[in-house]
Amino acid sequence: MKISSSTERKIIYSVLFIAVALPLLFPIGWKTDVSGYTRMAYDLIEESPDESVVLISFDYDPSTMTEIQPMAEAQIEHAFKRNQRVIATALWPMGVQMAEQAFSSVIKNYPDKQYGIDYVNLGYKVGGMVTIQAMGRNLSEVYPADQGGTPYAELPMLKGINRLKDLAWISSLSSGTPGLKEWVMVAGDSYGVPVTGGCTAISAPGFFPYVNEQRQLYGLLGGLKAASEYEGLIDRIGPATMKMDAQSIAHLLILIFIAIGNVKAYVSRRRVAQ
Amino acid sequence: MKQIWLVLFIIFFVYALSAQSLLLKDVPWDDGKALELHWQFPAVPDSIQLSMSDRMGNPIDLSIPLSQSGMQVVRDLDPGQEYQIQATISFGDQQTSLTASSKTKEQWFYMHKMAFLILLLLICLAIIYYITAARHGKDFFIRRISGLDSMEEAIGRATEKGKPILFVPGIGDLDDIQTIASLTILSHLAQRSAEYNTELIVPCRFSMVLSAAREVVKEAFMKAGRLDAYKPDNVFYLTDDQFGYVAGIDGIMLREQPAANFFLGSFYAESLILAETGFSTGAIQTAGTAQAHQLPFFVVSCDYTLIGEELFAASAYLSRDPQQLGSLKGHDFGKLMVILLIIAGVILEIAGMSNLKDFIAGALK
Amino acid sequence: MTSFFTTFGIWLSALFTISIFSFLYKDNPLYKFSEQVFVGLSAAYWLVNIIYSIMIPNLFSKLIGDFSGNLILLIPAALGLMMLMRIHPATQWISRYPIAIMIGTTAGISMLRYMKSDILNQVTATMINPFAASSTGAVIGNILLIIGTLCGVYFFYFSKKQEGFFAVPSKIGIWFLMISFGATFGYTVMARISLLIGRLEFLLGNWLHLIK
Amino acid sequence: MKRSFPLVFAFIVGFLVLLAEFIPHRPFNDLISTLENWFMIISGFAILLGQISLIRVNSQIIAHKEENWQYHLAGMISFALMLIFGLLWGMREAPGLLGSGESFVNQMGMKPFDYLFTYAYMPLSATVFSLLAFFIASAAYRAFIIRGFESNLLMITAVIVIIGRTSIGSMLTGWLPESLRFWHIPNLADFIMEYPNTAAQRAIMISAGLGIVGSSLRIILGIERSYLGGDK
Repeated sequence: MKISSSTERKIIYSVLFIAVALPLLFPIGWKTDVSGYTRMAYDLIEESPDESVVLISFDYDPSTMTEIQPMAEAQIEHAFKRNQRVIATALWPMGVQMAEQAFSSVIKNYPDKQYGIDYVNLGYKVGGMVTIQAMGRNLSEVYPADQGGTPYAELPMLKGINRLKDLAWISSLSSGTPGLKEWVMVAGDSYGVPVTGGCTAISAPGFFPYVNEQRQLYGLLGGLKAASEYEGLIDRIGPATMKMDAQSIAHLLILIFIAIGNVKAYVSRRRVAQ
Repeated sequence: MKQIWLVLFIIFFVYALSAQSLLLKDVPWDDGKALELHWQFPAVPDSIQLSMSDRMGNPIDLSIPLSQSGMQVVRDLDPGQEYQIQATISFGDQQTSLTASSKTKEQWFYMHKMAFLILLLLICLAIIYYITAARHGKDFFIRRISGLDSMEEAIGRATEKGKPILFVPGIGDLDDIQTIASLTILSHLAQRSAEYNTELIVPCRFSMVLSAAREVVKEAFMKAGRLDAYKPDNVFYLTDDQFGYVAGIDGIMLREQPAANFFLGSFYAESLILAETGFSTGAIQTAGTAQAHQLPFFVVSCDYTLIGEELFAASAYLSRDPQQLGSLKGHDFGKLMVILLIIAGVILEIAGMSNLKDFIAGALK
Repeated sequence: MTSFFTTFGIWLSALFTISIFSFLYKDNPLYKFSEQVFVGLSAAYWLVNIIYSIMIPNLFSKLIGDFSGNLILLIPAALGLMMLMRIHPATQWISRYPIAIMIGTTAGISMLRYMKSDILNQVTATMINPFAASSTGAVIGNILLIIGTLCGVYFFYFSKKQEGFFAVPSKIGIWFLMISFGATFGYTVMARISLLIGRLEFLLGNWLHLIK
Repeated sequence: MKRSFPLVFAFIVGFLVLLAEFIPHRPFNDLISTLENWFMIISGFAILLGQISLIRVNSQIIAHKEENWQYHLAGMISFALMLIFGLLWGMREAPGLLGSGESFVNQMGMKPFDYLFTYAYMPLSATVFSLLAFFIASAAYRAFIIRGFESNLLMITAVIVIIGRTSIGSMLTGWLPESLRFWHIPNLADFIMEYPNTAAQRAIMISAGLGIVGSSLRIILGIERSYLGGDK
């Protein structure tokens, strides 16, 4: 039997489509282990004092929101739980919309949290590393006003917060440049503010060297799996947890594809040898 | 005996009482915007009232924890100013007041950045030295890059089969150094293929890359003395769109069945599609990129892969351009330094000495 | 009750999602159309955001609010306008000044930050006593970490012929790189699958209401 | 002349940044602080420039009726639509030239600009990269063939990580006794990430970092000047 390569491709595409769709329609509810990196990020937020002001930078766009949006929601919820006040910023213009969506989804469970007192959305600034460095000197110079045009000085929760050093922790949710790397380099290594963060699974392996005893990075959430682990740690049944079954099945399928492909290649190589 | 204990106790108590102090001093090696406040009390006080002000009498917000001794840094002060503190400390119904004053001073160097400065200077000087030396005609040794071995093999195979060679200069624009490195390698490849009279196809994503690539290939054909064989249409623009570009190359690979594919330059998500199609056509594949995320896909589906810096090294190796060569040697100096530092550091750590580590980390007191 | 606009919006999203997926079958007009719409929307989004997030608060508001106090901002504004001169070939050379300032600043800052974070701090993070770890696993891990880093850096050292003894660390370095590429491979598979799950969840849930 | 002055500018600015890192004394910090704010504004213009040239390229394609010009026309129409919506009624909290478009917000639930973002931009952006899941699946079957020791090493690691980062990994070896916990697949995956992967990534980081230090130095010293573009 000889299948043309384009048919072969289409079969593979269909199988993957079904394999992902089925567990979404009929959830299984498998449990997963929590990795050390996720726990480290969790501990940083858990151990920061009440009432402290923290910053989450939304450095991603809708293309990776499936992976990163759950982290944003989980971290905001965790900060709210610990009574910390959250500043949202963005190094990517689309990040502002992502921040808005994340807040509006978490706020449903925390109706008493008020804009300006418990959280603010300062919005997007261009410039990446240079801009973070400027924030380290003076936040209000970089952000003269929030999204709606309210001056920096008139936002109650920002009183006494003049520069990055005044924050308890910074988390960069990042899917590229500028993002977590720039925050680690400037806010972490240069200004000494604890930095944690989340990124797409693709960039995660490249960030692990920063998680070391120099504390360049406090833990790391890498991809949807880490987001679901985090949701587990703060007892939240969130969007990431609901997708893990589909993720597991798809991984299994990819492995099966690799196995079949290798067997096929082995057989055809032997045939050639004979 | 009891009396001796009593006397000792009184002496100790008096000493402890006299030990109460409040000290304000400049933070050393800084921008003159902070002072250190040190305090030492005979016991944990019941309350502390602090008032701090500058010379004009403007108050400055300050509070310290109720503890027997400690240190706190007061920030956001003005450099070169005199500041004073008045403290009223009460133990039960007993009250003491203390004062302290000091002036902020700004210095000309951050002492904790000494190692940073020294090492940065060393690396920079090495790079400058090697570039200058290379420009003055000194030829430096660079080891053979094994990924480049494919070039002869690829040309050989293509000539034998009468099929073309496909060269993809990545999806970066001309401002990406990976694209520049890729074009340097293209120049070499074009020259060899001109010598062997093998067709070379170069699809480009950006118009800037296109004109640069045409220039490079034409020059290479000229060098090989085969300008007559140069076909400008073999170096062409495909599309600006990332996936459209890859789909186009896919089509070329399936239609033309090139004997060898070169994917050199900056690649993103599309690397996998290229490598897969190329693999299925059975071509000899050579890939190279500094994009660490994409390397795995190239490694599993290509015969040769230039990993990260190897791309730049290959470019310097082939071009012998003094600037590239000199920089590469300078970076090599840095790598050697890193290796030696790590080895020394690990040995010292095992021996229980962390001076070197602290010095580099800027934590040495 | 969901409004007409919400329902319409979800159908629009579904249409765009499916048009992009149609590329899997083959490159077709619907895909090309959606793709150009994406490019157009993205450009407009950037433009509008630059105006509202940078130009207005950091430049115009300051100048309008307190012109004499912010006179110095006229310099970056002028440099910015010089940047726009790049559009026309005849005036292109003017844009070299703002570009030089931007590139110079970026070069200075990246040099410092990469030196500190990616070189010095990585060196000190590798200066560890491997035997100080609590478990056997961690001791082995730390030894691997030191050897792997050293051999990995050596792999990228181009000034020495890698023959005989000198080929050994380079070989070990490649092994470590391969393990790391394997990990990246695994993580990439994970990431791509996650994105697909996100889209299918939208199609099956928000659009078709099949997910409870 | 047209080239050497900008090079001097780049040198001065770059050198100032370097000095300010090591000198706490005035006026360096204030200078750099000003420079950083200027940088932000100039970058804003640079992005404007990028978008403007994109429009120019597209309108040329449309004007010359080049291949696929109709699609580019559709792109430009959506560009104009989004831009006009944004300028007239603003986005999110920020009001536009005609105020905040309350009547739209009442009807559509959000401003027209945000509506286009949510229902057109977002699905498009999110879907493009999800295509890669399919490509990976097909490449897994057709191209990820093990050949030789090094690619074996790569594939074995990949398999451990792919299994280890799912629930299946947790279940597969969840029965292992406490003494053998190291071999539990999720733990094994964590071990790989923490040690060998970190070592290799650190090596890549160090050598790439040296490359960046080198190229920055060349830019500041004016040896590298290709960024100025134009004539050679």
